[in-house]
Amino acid sequence: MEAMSFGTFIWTTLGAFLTLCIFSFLYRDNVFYKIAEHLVVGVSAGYFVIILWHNGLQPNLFDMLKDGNSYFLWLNSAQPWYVIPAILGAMMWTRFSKKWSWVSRWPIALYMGIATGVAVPLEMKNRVNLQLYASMQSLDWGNFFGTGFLDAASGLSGLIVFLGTLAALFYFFFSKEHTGMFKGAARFGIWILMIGFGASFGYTVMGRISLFVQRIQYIGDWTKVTWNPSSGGGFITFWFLTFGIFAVWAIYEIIKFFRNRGEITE
Amino acid sequence: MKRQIPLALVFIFGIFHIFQYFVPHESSEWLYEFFLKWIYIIGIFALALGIWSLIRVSWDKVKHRRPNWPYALITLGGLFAMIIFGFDYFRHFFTAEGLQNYMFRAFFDYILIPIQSTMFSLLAFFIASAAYRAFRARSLLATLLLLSALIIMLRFNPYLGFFGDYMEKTASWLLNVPNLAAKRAIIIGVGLGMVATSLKVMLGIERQYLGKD
Amino acid sequence: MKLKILSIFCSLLLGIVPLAIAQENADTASVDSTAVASPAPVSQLTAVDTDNDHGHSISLKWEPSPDDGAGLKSVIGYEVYRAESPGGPFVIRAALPSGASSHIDVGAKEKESGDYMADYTDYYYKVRAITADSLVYSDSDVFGPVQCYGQWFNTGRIPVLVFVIGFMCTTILLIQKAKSGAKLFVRRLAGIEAVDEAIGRATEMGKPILYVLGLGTAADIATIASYTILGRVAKKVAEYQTRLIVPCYDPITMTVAQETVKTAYADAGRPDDYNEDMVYFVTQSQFAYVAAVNGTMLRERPATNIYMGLFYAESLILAETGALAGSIQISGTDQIAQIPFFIVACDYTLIGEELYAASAYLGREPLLLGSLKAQDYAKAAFIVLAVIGFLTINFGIDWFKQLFYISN
Amino acid sequence: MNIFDRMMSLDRRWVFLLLAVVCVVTYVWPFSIPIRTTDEVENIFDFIDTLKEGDYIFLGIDYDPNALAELHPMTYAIAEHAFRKKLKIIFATLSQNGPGMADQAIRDITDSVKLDRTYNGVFYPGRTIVNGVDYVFLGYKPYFALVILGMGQNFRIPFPTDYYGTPLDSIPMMKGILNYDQIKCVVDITAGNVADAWISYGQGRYNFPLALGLTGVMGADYYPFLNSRQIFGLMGGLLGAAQYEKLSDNPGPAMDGMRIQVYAHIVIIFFIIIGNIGFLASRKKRMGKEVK
Repeated sequence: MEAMSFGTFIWTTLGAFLTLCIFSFLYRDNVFYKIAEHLVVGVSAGYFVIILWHNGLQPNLFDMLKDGNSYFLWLNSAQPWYVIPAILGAMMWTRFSKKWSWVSRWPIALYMGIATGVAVPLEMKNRVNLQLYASMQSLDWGNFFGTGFLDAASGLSGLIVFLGTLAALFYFFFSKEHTGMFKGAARFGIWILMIGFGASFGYTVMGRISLFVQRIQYIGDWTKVTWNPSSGGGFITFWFLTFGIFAVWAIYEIIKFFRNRGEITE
Repeated sequence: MKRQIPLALVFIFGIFHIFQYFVPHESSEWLYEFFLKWIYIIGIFALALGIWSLIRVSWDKVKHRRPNWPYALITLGGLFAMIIFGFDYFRHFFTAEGLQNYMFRAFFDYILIPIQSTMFSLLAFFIASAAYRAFRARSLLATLLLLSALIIMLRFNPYLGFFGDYMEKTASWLLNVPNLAAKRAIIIGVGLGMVATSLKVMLGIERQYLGKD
Repeated sequence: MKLKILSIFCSLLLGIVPLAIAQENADTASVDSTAVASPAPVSQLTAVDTDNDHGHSISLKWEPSPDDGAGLKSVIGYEVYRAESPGGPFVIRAALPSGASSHIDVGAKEKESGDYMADYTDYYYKVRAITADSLVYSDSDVFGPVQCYGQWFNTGRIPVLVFVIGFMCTTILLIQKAKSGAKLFVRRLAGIEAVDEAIGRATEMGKPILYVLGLGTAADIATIASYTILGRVAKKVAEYQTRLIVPCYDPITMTVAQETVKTAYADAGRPDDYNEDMVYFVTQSQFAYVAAVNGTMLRERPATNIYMGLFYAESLILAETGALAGSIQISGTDQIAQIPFFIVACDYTLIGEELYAASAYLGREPLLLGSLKAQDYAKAAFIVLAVIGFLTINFGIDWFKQLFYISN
Repeated sequence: MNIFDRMMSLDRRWVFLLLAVVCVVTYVWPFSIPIRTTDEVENIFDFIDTLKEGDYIFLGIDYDPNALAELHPMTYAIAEHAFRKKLKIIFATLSQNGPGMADQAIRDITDSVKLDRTYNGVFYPGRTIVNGVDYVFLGYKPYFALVILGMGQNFRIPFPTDYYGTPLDSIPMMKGILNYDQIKCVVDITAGNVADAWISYGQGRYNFPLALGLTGVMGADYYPFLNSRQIFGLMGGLLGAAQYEKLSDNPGPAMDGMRIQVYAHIVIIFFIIIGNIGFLASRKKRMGKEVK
């Protein structure tokens, strides 16, 4: 294992320590969790400011107005019209002052207009038109019951997809009471929806578990990389410091646990 | 003045951009690109608002010694530390050296990533405890949901032996037939909902975003 | 003659042609002294402006040379050439593999770029069938003049235009109808009836009702829909004089919720029963908010928990603690990822659009009602069109489905 | 208070402890499980496998650290596969915390491509990946829908310069690359509704082949787009990543994670079954008592 530079060791140990701080919330809300949570709120906001500046304003606004100078309010630059969105953007900041907050409505209106205008045809096409076109599928009537076990390409499956879509759509239909023949359609619709939600449920459970699995791998890699008794005293003290803090806290909680005769205090 | 012009603006730009989609001609495209460039800039200023409100709330908490105020100090500390590192200790404002700053990347790799991914991994535990104490087959529909979920969860389980293949086939059939029908209906519903909301905003029916006079 | 063979041999030796091909040519050159026969040229070359685009592009079609894949089998590809005049200098525009029979020649629209292709100017095209030997080829006859220009209407997107305009008119029409007071029918929803039942149950047991508006801000549609339902619940609670607890995540949402509850109490004729701390701000961090609300649930043991609005991963923790505290739980959200957790953990769930329908049903506000009915009519139209399309395509009639084809 | 009621009121932290122990034990215990591949993932692998040297693909790294566990293995597997086949990759990120993670991912991938490796029996010599020749990283822009639209007209509209500040026109690889027409396919790896924007605003308007790598939460919701051919491939959650790793014969964190996943799922399923048995038993008892 190549010698790990002390700097990287310190940073990886900090990462592992903060991971354990967040996990301590599972036991109960405590100081370590609060520190880590508030720290990440600040760091992520600061990170966002930098990314907005370097990747947002810098190339799209400052570079465009580079050749002008602030004396002429950059109007003498090659592309002076870029000043207008900058002004509109600055107008957005009046949202906080009670008196001037109506000024911020102009840029918001401009933005909402363009955003909704662009959205209408594209959402209609990609969510309604294309799905309608796709649901008009000609089925494979020859292979109606499909080959092998539960063949998704069989005619029957295609029929279930078509009728299922219409029934589920009908369930979200609010202008007709679900009585008589419509009761059957709505019932079949909600059944299809429930299977669909079940599939999402199964996938979500897998998704959440893999988040925790990755955290174990992260801590595991950290211990594998840093646990090297021969790498000198400095490393070992920090290694034990990380786990030591939580060990002391765990002992304190266990003593409290037995003193209250097995009742975990919330 | 305060209401009429913004509503007119929304309507004009909205209608223009709807029909711009149907006009491929070069001039309509040029106008369309022109406004795209504007929106980036306006949007970035708007996002800065969120940051400003975070600073204001945290500073207010510290100034008035509200409960948990030292934690608000940590938030502000983290924020300004990142800004200092991001501008490469205020040496480079208009060039992107700040992004390569050692401390800036270290804070991101070893503070932001571990905490954020661990924050969400807590959910694995909450799902485990909810699975035990709350996920009930209280009705026929909930039973159907749980059964379909179990099939998907057992899909890659290697210990099913003979049933393994059938479980995989059932799971992929379930995903490609009933699940597809359900999600197609939901996508259509969501699509119509989005278009309806956009139209309401454009026609000035929905004025929530303008805020109160 | 000797010089010719020598020159071919030298060029091969220099290895400008890849070694493999050189190997193959070396054999034929030494055996057959006459020049290799040139392939038959490409025929019926036509070029026309590409439709539905912003100009600067021309589509070409041609019959591949008979020697491509048959006959002499010597054609390995085609090269498209363009010039500004019939005899003018031809510039190569594209090299295509053998078997190709069409190509779209796209130029840049900016004047200053090298690849600029002007609209409304004459261009002449020819296609050259090339063989392995770069000296042996044959040109098709020149096709021209052809001009490219941008269309003002993209005919490939007509179905989208029809749907958008149709939906826009129905929405405006129905909102006018709703404004003029016409009674628009919305069916009863199981979730809403459960709310009334649950309030009755809470009053019998003398326990409070907990209403959670979710993590949305004041501008989110789900939160707006939740205000109407909160107003209805508050009105009923005022009549039955049961306690109401509304912990809020977002300060702006809290102010609007306070106003909603206050007006609801006034409508129920009990303005003095409303006290300020029914609707209170907790915190704006997801897990801290959930921990606080869980604490309230376990302390107050409310008879009914109502979760309506925008929920993310914390829906799971709220529903679990609520089930433990033994309360009836009614939920509603448009976050599709959270709906499964609410369905298995709560007694009643409003799924996706049912939340909007519930607020329109309770609120009876013409704008919401009109827009909801417009979406209903659109869904009805979708079902009818899908059925017709499905039947026609399965009985072999293809033209109906083609009506809905969108080219790009 | 029968056994089930007592089990119900058990403190949730014992449940946490059991899950943690099961996962740590399976992490330490070295065993492997077979991974079956499905055609949604095979479509993506086959498409990239059949691309020629020097073709361009667009890889969108549109996720935040909270989805890193499921999506980083996908990014690593696809980028490694593409670099080994000498394709050119355009990286971009449309999510807020994306740039830092994309930067880290690119650094790790370029290191791993330096080593000599054999995949599916084919020997690939290590090669050094050069920024600007083999890949370009465009960085981040807010408002992903408008960025996707902007790139459809010209990459230079939303991204005049790349993440490191060099203008696009002076990057050798970007010469002649105007918009999506010169890109063979777009693979978007995302956790949020950036996927919807890529379907509606990207593929919907500019018609390039689009494949998605999604987290488990969203994995099941995009099958209708597969059926209507708006996307040609779909990788769902860690299972999707593991399948791609198996197809590209490049076992990594996803395949390693799947075996822990198996036991964690067995625990969850066990809890659901026990919980429901307890629920049915107590309901039958309660039903018996209250004669309605």
